Amino acid sequence: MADLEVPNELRREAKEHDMYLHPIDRDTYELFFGPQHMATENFSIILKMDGNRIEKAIVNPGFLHRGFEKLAEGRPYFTNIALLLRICVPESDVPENIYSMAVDEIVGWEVPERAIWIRTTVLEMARVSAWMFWIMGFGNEIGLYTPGQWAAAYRERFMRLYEELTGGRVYHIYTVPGGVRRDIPGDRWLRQLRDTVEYVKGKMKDFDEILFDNYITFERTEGVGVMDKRFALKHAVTGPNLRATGVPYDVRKDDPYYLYDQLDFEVPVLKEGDSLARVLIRRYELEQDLYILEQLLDMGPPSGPYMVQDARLKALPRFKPPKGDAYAHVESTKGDFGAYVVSDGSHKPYRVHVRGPSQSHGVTVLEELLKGARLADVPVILKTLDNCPPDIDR
Amino acid sequence: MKMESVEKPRVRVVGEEKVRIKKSFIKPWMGVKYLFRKPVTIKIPFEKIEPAPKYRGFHTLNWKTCVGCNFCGQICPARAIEMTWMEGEKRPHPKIDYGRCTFCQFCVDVCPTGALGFSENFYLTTGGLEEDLELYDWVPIHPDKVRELNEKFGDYRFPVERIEKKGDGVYVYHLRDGSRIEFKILGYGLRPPAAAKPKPAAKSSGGAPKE
Amino acid sequence: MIDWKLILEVIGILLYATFMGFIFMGIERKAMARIQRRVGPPLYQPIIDTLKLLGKKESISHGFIYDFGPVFALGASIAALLFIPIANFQLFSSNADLIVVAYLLEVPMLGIMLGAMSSGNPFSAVGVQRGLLTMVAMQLPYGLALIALIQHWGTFKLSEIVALQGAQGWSVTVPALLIAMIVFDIVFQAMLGLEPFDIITAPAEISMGPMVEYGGKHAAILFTQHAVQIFAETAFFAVLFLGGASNLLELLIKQIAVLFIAIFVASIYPRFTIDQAAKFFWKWPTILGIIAVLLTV
Amino acid sequence: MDMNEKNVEEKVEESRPELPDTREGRLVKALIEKAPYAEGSVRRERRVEFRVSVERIHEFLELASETFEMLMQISVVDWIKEGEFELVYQLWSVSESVHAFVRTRIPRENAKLPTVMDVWPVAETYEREAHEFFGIIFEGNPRLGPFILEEREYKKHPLRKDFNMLGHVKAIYGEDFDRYDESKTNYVI
Amino acid sequence: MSEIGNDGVISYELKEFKLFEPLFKWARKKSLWIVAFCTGCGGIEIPPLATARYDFERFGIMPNPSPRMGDLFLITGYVTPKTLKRIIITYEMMQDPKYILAHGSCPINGGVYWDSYNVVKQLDRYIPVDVAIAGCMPRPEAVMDGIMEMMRRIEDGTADGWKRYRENYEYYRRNQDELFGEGWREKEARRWLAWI
Repeated sequence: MADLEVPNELRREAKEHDMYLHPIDRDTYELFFGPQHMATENFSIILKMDGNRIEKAIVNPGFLHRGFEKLAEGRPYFTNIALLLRICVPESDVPENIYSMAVDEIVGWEVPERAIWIRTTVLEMARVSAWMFWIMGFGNEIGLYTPGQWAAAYRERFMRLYEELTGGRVYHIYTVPGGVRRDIPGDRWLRQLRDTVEYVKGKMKDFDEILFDNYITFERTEGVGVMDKRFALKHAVTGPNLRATGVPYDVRKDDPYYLYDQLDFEVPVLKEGDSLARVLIRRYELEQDLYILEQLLDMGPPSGPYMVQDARLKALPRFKPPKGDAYAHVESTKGDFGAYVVSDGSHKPYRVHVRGPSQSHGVTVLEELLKGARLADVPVILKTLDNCPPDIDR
Repeated sequence: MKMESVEKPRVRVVGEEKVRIKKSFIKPWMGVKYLFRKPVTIKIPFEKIEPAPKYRGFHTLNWKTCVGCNFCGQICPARAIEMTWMEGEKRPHPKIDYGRCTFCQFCVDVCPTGALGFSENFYLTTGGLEEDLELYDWVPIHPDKVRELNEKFGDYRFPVERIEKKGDGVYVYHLRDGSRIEFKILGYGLRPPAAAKPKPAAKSSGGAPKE
Repeated sequence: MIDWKLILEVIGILLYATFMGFIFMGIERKAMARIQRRVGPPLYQPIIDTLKLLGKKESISHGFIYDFGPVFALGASIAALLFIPIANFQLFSSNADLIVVAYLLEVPMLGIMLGAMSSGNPFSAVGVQRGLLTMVAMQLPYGLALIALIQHWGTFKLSEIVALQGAQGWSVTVPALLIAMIVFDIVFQAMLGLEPFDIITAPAEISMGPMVEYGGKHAAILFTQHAVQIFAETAFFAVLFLGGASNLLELLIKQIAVLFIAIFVASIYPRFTIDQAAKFFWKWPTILGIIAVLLTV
Repeated sequence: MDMNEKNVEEKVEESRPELPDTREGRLVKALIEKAPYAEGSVRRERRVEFRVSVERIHEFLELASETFEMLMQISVVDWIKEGEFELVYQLWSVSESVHAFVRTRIPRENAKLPTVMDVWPVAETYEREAHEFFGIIFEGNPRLGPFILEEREYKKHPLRKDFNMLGHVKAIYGEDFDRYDESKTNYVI
Repeated sequence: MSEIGNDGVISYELKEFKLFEPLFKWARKKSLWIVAFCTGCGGIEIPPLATARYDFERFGIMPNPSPRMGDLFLITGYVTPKTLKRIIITYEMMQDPKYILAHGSCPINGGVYWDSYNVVKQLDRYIPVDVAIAGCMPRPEAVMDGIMEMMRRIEDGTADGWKRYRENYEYYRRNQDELFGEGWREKEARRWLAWI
């Protein structure tokens, strides 16, 4: 492969096309890691390898770009929910909520308490099911398939609850500006949720035993992909990845939304900043999220309407908020997920800009962390950063 | 605006010793116990799973009460709905394209008369040829008929088995129980078509070649 | 003069071994599925897979070596199988057949490497590099375990080892050889290509490694080779440490017992990286192997 | 309990120069004393806003980075009627828990401004994206070029308001990109 | 192996194994290996199907990282042109017989991204689709139903996308070239070669 002669004009053309493509020495080889690969989800990394070590990594995203921000400018406010939630597939409630929060702020709606409770619960359920998904992904990357199979099966219980609450399995299209679209389908649903939380809580011991306590998990993750506090802050790394470097920043505590200032939960922080720290933080947060769900259930949904009462909602397609802009963000399992919505007073948003957490830790940070890593560490770093390609592409 | 309302909630940082766990060579062996437990697998398609009540599936339409207001067409994020004028109907009815529909059911929410509804049906499997894909574009049928078919067959399949396109804009829906719905499409859009002029022939360039 | 009986026996054993090897692969998949709380495929699923691969219309070749690699691997596996005393059939025999079998069992990997290297895929190249390193790493504990065994029984001949075990009790009952068996079991995991040593075909890292370019009939041959190999390796294990067998059923039970340990280990431990694996092999198994050798002196 | 609520009238009031005596107000005041060329205001609890002219944006952001450790996003809004791009640097202060919008405006034609990669390395990604979708050139960023998009779309800078999306779709996928009927594309929402 | 028979029809049956063709047909049906390529958002419903809850390995279906060994290509949802290039290359890498199952609305008619500048509207213009399923996204049961339909079609021989692709290669190639521009394969390959 390395013996092919490439004419100079071709090199020049390639350089013009992509200015950071450099000719590569003959001792090294390069790997196209993805998009057709088990570890990346339609995401490509070009690796310049020197033996078993990575000399240089270049992220090549864009396989999932659909132009959401442009599409959102052409659709009315409410229908954008059906569109924007596709930005983050494993926890599609997060984009729904940030967009709804931003529009709520622009309009100045006070969302009914019942809706707030439902939204908080839905977000926490999304977090738990995304953790389950992450356990599967992480297990598969390091070659331990057993806990992933369990986790994906337990996640299905949450999917069933979602189905009953919202009418959809993955894309719920549930949280809308001003409230939620449906009421809770009775006390049975709450009982089922409590049972599910109890069930998953009981299964946490199994995950600990097989995955988190496992000697080889430690071997694989300890000292891999280390970043320090300053680096993380400068690169705007958020969420568990930031907390693993020693910064106790959690949107739910620092910029509390919904019911989070009334809930009791802890923010785990470690100092090492390596993959192991990120794994441990995630494990602890899963426990905390189950605990939050229990608290929410103890609180019980307040009575009242689940949608704001507003005459403007009669003509839904023509609903016009006042001029203004707002930024809302929530804590997703991947980090700080934010949306910036600008309204010019018409029935379509003037600009919607979504900040996916992977945008900051999926490109530059990933490239930096992969430098000098072994080939076998690539999936570990990818998964402990919890890189979500649609966040980057949108 | 309450500026100084709540002080910044203290971040309760948990001690490192609680987050850390001990590594072990022996503990993973506990996982083997599941070898002798019953699997959690639901054996589809031999075991049936009922979708949740009010699962957002295919649409239903009561042709009698539909007033043809096009609210559904306006709210649709995918522009999957097209108002269709049919012979014998005073108002246009929505024609829904499942090649676009995202099953958000905003159209059902805004329907002023409740004519447009949805059922829990979600199975629609076809071949990949152009004539098979015709099935994805239909005017929904009456909810009672859908319910009747569901009860008869006990699954949640698409009620129409085949859509036959006759000339002159005449469509025949062959339902699963063998009955047929036949109607003539006069035109599309909000305004009534000027004359009962036939729909332009379905384009042939776009599809996969036929054997 | 043609020994018709021998030829018939060889064909019979080969068919039996291939079939049972496929079933072993099926057991492996099924048992892992059950630990993962699911139903899993039918036991004969690997046979269907191989048939399907045989029926593929294949148009890719990367030259003679690429085609030759899988055949070479299959041949080596069969050769190893024929030297192992399977129940009461001892087909081929030599004075040092333990050494012959021990190293014939490693040759198939070389065959796969040979073919994979000529495919030109960088993932294959990485896989080959990893495979060779794993082989080098596991030689030391592997050799030590065998030396302990040979020193204890004082013979290189597998049939004699079986006979001696029949007279004096299984190898496992000897403390030194129990240690040797643990060492051998760790190496065995790597020979079968199961976790934590499935470094060669790590799907999430190098997407099947050497196998990445193989498809169709090549892959079918590799599957058959794997089936023969798995049978030969489990039989070798049973012969060395579990007292051999007097009939096929007894052998089968012992083989499945050996297989289940491998399955358990594979389903609860993640994969090492290649440098960790090498370090691991040269640490604990080597120390244990040296202890076993010293105990048998 | 919900901090989303906010009335339009209040927003108008706040844009007055005097700053409330709160954490946010003091923070804005301290920053404005150091950088008198910037306009600052408090929007609501934990949201502050600055307006800076494009010439001094780099200077200001460097100053602001002492308080606001993280650059969350660079949002670009294309105000086509005014012929300007508005760049909103979304900053977050971990120590103070305050979100800041730093707004600056540049003309649409020949849009250029200095990069902030030296302040926040992560800006590289955001600037590449802004460059790709709007055609803004960030001087000093070495990696501007096709990033997410392919060349054909990259040349058109699709998030600009004057990019005719339906026209582009029809040009690429043909007039009959709808399998069933074309008239659906004609009506307006 | 394919050759033109006396009647001028291209025969795709395998000459040397003609006798075993029914056996192979059965084996193909029972052992569909999926190419691990998560092309769109529908990929999220594959893990539940692949893991303990619905477990499609009961039917011998399993994801395989290498396209050379794959039989079934799941187009999970929308396809962007950038991905479509890789899909086509991966599809051509797969060995015959190979099947494509298109998930959900988007491959049929563009789905919710009908006006997006970066989503391919009708997938079957570029590669042959064997089975399509409705839904956004399709439930795992619906995907399973699609796979069952695929098995039925393999059995009665109507899952012939790979034959169609060979026979109408010019048609597909023309559409691909129209979308990506002439010589996109060489251009893409050249871009990669410049790395070396």
